[in-house]
Amino acid sequence: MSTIATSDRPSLLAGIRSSGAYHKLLAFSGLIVLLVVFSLASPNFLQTANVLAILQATSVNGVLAIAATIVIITGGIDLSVGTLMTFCAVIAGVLLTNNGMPLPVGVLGAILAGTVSGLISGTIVAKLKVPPFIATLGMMLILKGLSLVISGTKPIYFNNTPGFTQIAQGSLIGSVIPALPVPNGVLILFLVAIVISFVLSKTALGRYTFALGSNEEAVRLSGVNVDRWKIGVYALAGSVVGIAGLLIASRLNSAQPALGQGYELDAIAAVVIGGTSLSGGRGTVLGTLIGALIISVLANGLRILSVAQEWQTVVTGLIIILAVFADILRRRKL
Amino acid sequence: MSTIATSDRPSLLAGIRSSGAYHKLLAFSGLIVLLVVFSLASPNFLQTANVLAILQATSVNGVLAIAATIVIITGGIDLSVGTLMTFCAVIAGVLLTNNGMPLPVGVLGAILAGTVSGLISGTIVAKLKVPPFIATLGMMLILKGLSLVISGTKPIYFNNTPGFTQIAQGSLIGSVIPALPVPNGVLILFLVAIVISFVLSKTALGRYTFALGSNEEAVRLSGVNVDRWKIGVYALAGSVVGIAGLLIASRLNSAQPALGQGYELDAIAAVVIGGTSLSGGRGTVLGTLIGALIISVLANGLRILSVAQEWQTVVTGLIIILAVFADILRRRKL
Amino acid sequence: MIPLVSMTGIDKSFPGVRALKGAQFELLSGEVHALMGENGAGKSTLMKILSGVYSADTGQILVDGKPATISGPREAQALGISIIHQELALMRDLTAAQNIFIGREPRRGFLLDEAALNRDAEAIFRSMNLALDPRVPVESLTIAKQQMVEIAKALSYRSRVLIMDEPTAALNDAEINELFTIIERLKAEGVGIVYISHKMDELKRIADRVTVMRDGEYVGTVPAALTPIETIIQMMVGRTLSNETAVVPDTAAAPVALEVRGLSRGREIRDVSFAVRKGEILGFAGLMGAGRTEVARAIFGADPLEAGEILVDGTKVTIRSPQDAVRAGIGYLSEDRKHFGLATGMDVRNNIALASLRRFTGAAGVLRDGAMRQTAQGFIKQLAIKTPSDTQEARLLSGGNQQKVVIAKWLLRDCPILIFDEPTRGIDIGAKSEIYKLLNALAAQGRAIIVISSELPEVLRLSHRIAVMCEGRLTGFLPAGAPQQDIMRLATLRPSAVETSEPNRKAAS
Amino acid sequence: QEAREIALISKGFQHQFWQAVKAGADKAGAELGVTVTFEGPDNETQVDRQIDMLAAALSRNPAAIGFAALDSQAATPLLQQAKDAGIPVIAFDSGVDSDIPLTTATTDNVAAAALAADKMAELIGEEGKIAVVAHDQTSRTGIDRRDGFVNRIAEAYPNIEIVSVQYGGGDQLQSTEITKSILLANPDLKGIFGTNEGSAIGVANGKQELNSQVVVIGFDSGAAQKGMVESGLMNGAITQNPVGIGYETVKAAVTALDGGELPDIIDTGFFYYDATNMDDPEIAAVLYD
Ligand SMILES: Nc1ncnc2c1ncn2[C@@H]1O[C@H](COP(=O)(O)OP(=O)(O)OP(=O)(O)O)[C@@H](O)[C@H]1O
Ligand SMILES: Nc1ncnc2c1ncn2[C@@H]1O[C@H](COP(=O)(O)OP(=O)(O)OP(=O)(O)O)[C@@H](O)[C@H]1O
Ligand SMILES: [Mg+2]
Ligand SMILES: [Mg+2]
Repeated sequence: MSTIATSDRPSLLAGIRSSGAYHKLLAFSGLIVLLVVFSLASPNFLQTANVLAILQATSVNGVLAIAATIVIITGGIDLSVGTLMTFCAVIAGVLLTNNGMPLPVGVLGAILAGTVSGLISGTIVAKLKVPPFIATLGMMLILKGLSLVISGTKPIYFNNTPGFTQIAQGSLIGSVIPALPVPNGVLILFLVAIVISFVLSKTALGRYTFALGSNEEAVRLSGVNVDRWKIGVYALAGSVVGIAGLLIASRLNSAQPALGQGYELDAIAAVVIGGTSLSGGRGTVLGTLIGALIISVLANGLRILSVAQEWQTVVTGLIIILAVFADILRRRKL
Repeated sequence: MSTIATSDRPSLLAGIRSSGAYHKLLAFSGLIVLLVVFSLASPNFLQTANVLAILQATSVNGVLAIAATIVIITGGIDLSVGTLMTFCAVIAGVLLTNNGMPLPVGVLGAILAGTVSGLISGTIVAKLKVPPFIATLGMMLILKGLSLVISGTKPIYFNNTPGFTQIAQGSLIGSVIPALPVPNGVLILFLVAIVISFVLSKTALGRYTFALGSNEEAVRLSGVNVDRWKIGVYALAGSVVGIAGLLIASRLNSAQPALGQGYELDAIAAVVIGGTSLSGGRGTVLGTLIGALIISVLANGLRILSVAQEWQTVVTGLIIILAVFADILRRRKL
Repeated sequence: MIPLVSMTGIDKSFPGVRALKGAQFELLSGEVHALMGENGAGKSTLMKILSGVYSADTGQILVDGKPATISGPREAQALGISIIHQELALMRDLTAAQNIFIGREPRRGFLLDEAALNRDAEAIFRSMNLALDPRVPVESLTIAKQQMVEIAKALSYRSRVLIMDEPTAALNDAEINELFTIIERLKAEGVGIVYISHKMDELKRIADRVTVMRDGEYVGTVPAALTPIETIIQMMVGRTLSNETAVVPDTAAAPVALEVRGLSRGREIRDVSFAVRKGEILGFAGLMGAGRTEVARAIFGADPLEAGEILVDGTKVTIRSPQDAVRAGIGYLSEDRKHFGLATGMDVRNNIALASLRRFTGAAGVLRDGAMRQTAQGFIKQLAIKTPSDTQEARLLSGGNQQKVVIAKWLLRDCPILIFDEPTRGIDIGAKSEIYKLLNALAAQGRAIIVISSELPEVLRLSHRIAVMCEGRLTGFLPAGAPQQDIMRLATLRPSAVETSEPNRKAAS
Repeated sequence: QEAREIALISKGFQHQFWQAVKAGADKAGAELGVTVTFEGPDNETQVDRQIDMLAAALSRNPAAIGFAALDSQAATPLLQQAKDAGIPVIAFDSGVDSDIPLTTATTDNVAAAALAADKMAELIGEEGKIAVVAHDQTSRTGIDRRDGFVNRIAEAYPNIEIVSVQYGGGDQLQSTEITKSILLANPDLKGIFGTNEGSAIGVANGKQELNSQVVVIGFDSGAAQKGMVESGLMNGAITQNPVGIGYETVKAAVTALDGGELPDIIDTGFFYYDATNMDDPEIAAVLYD
């Protein structure tokens, strides 16, 4: 970071701005290193089918991580993303299977369930001033229990809604370009990434998301209705989680009420590996996407190499630290 | 709260100081409410045996939470407490059972393993500048894998070390006052709480723990060797986790290598319920202890009342939010 | 004429502190009304009440003669009241323009109109003759420029009442001049301006009336032009202050305590060499961004160096961290107390002891809290730090008192070489002369002292010798009492951030 | 008079297998006029949580306890406490290494997994590469089923090679991803064994997502698995009789309370089912949704 005080030289500004882009590129290059290593180590790794498998494996965690990113940029945290995802899946199941509603109702219902839950979390944080960690920890447990209650502790299958598995498993791209059967789940991940990137950078909600994480008190002193925007942020995150719920339900062709807890850690890890700071104010969806990819590439690559599972865990831990450290080293050198 | 502005009257000072104590008392009163409600609802709840069961159930999470408290006060976080606990238990198992060492060696070995792991986490955070979330997430995975590797993915039993189960399950107090068979595990929890309280409030390490969480840069610019103290903090937390490892191993009379992941969340929850802020700079061991007790009282009470398990989860989530909210309300009123 | 604002009988208490006792204040439209008082007198608190940050315990506020309840910043804005806070309240990760228009972003339908946002911000900067790119993140700006952004933000509301809480604390002369031009213009437009400052000379230049507060109470209101400064100071501190000038001791024979040779780092520090003798106060003058802070931080090991060597008592020392520096006997008081000086969440006692914990560590690493308390209370008395007790959290102190706590920290650490970066920023006139006395006493005891200050009178009054910097270079040394023009000549080898020359101004408008 | 309480502490709660055990226990409870409570930790690693549950159950002074130990040794002191208080203990699912339980209602997991190995061998023609997606590396059932399967293959089928054993925690999605990577790393793979419901469904899912023709043998039942067996996506599966386990456990407890005699082991049995025999009344009775 240049510290020279002349501020009107465009070259300097350009330098600052492009250095941001460069940072992302660097996290990306960590990913590339992994890809290169694994493809040298195993001929199976870079096959189209495996690449698609990696992308497909990223879709659910990726969408969850994008939701977590939004909240983390405000300086908050959302521990409920995992069980909320399940809850939304169960709601879709109740609507479609138990009540025989048409597909769009189920889709909207799941997303709406996510939004409402986000509204509630946001209200608890903004109005009751309960720290986000506690508010979303509570919501995590509440939603986990409610999923079991609503589903009767049984999975709900979507066998009566034939189109449902197409949401994640079908391939729109594949039906046009048969050589590239990118599953819709992956498409949806990228779509969500683009939309949320856009919201964060181009709308008032996005602006306040960063502002809140940067200095909430200053935002309040500026006369902004901090509470309302904060609730909005959690609600947006909730609706993104609703999409993740649809994705996982579609992949499993069922709403599994017992699933979900523990997924929040993977999601938050993807966010942090992607360079978003837990103290708020900065972060990018692209970084999160790369973080999520690093996690799935690692898991896939180590499995492809048939590394013993206990060692997989060790190596994953090491590489997560190293990847972030390498990124820090490079930034320091800039 | 007195609002009179004369500033040098000792009574006022006393007032301010006791207001701190009053806060803790309030969190405590949340716990009391729970105790009263449960004992009214079930005659079995306040029986000595059940109270001891609750305390025993608190011991492991309580000690873990105290370790987490230390790190959180610096503004960091330690996700590795759960799997490190297991790792320390496995080390004790390897020393005592696989190598037939005498009991004290196993005890010291477990604590030392915790300290060394803490040193490593601390070094990664302080020297490599990797964010604590990532550093300890990595360590969490590494230790999880290593526990499986070292133990050969099998539990290690302590049948050859007869005294081992006494560490948590024996009762020194009970051998003196037979009517009060408080298990040693509970005694150890309180001992750890007292020692760490003392360290935090009366030693240089404790002072720097708070200072780091308050403004690390200011501490550095005061000429303090920030890195060394930070590493010290993580090492201290690690040795406390080592004690937790001994406690759980003694309770189960075995080192269970797969256990541990997920325990960090309960520990951190206890810390936050106890009023310690995740942004660092403030926190108390007493608060954490109360937080841990709230969690186990809730779990035990709902079980005693035979609440259906899915509803137990829902109610736990609700009460955690409410307990913290009530505390916030009362503080605001002060 | 109905006053724009009239506050009467305002009481406000915080836990342990009664900040305001029946305070009153009146503001007419088109006047600049200065609010004066010692650190902790309650100036900021009173203005925070007017701007909706705090609500008063009792008291009445009239706006345009009508009772007003101001329950939040929004309501204040709706009444046409805006404020520049003493402690900067910026969103560090946002750009200057985004900060200025937070909550009022121009939009096109659903979307933010970033182009319009930057255009509008640019226009405000231009009206302030400020050369600043609206797209820079404020985090990368100096405090001075951050202060300018705050001013721009306040101006952007086009309020009828504009409160400025120590707006010039971080500004240099050129920038202050520019601010005063803006104030004159607003005044002509009928805006009422509340002006809080500890710089007495500013009163005569812009204030119409002066209200003085002491210990949360109203002391009196006097016309600025007719009242001698001494009278105002007496109202503030309750006694008269003598106005001493520097007595320059002869230190030519004293041994050199600190010498630096060829310090360099990129364009920020270019080949800086100087020496300070024991017992000498070396003043550093220069414009904003001249690199004085950079040099100090580099000597102190807070930032890296590319080249150069540092000698303490004639021996070369390696300084890679502040710890090395303190060990070598160098202390550094930062210009940014909030970020680099105070552990804001800790109490006064621990902040004072922070750099010297070792001296309070007894057997087995246990701290001697009693000794710490005594020491802290000693400094509280010596520096007249206004705090209910030494266990008050530092962040709850008034700005000036926070600064005194940081000074106490370094006095306690007792380094033979002390670098003070803007030591009196936000400190009231009474305390200032106390600190001057203290610095002189420290020098008399044989310590080598470097004082960096953006206030020329301060540099002139304190220094035994003056070093002037510009663009990272040391452009020259001047003897004590050198004329201001000489300093300015050495300091302005390049224009400051604010363009003061007439042709530029025309070109901009 | 209040109904006697039989407290069942199981190894799990949310999974279909445990829900079926609960259903069987509830059924017996209704028939025999006792109150049944049922609890279990979130996953099979949480040994100490299960101990806390057992402790809380003991504090309620139940008439009898049913216990599926995650680790028998860890529970010994509490079981002793139950015995001292005169509360009969019935073990279920897997045995407790202790003489305190009066009987054990269980499935022989090793034998069941060996049956899966035989069926797998039969379906792939007794040669080729296969893999195992297990649900747990350290729990009793995880170890028994993995070892039962692996050892049987090693002993009886020299031409079959197990190329990979991986663990998905019984999480369907994770098991799906594991299956996909195994299939992609070993294009010539002939078969995969999934060691519990979540693992089996995950394996079948992975097979489907890759359009693979690999042979899949599962374990347990449940609506999804039944559907997959029916459609041929899963070639067949071993089912235990969880409803029977739950039913027998409660029944044994009541027998004990009434002073009746109990055998050492109540073997509730296991069965192999595929599309051809699913509707046999004997099989259909032990399949659960
Ligand atoms: N939030 C708070 N909590 C407790 N005490 C406070 C708080 N804010 C201000 N005070 C106290 O109120 C008194 C008045 O403070 P204020 O900030 O108004 O002083 P000031 O006149 O602006 O001083 P300065 O010139 O140093 O800025 C001080 O004693 C200060 O410590
Ligand atoms: N730690 C830091 N990180 C980033 N930038 C810094 C840091 N310290 C100083 N700077 C910047 O370096 C530049 C050089 O200014 P510096 O503060 O050294 O000048 P100065 O002569 O002390 O002026 P001022 O009167 O503003 O203090 C400024 O832009 C300043 O903000
Ligand atoms: Mg002030
Ligand atoms: Mg400076």
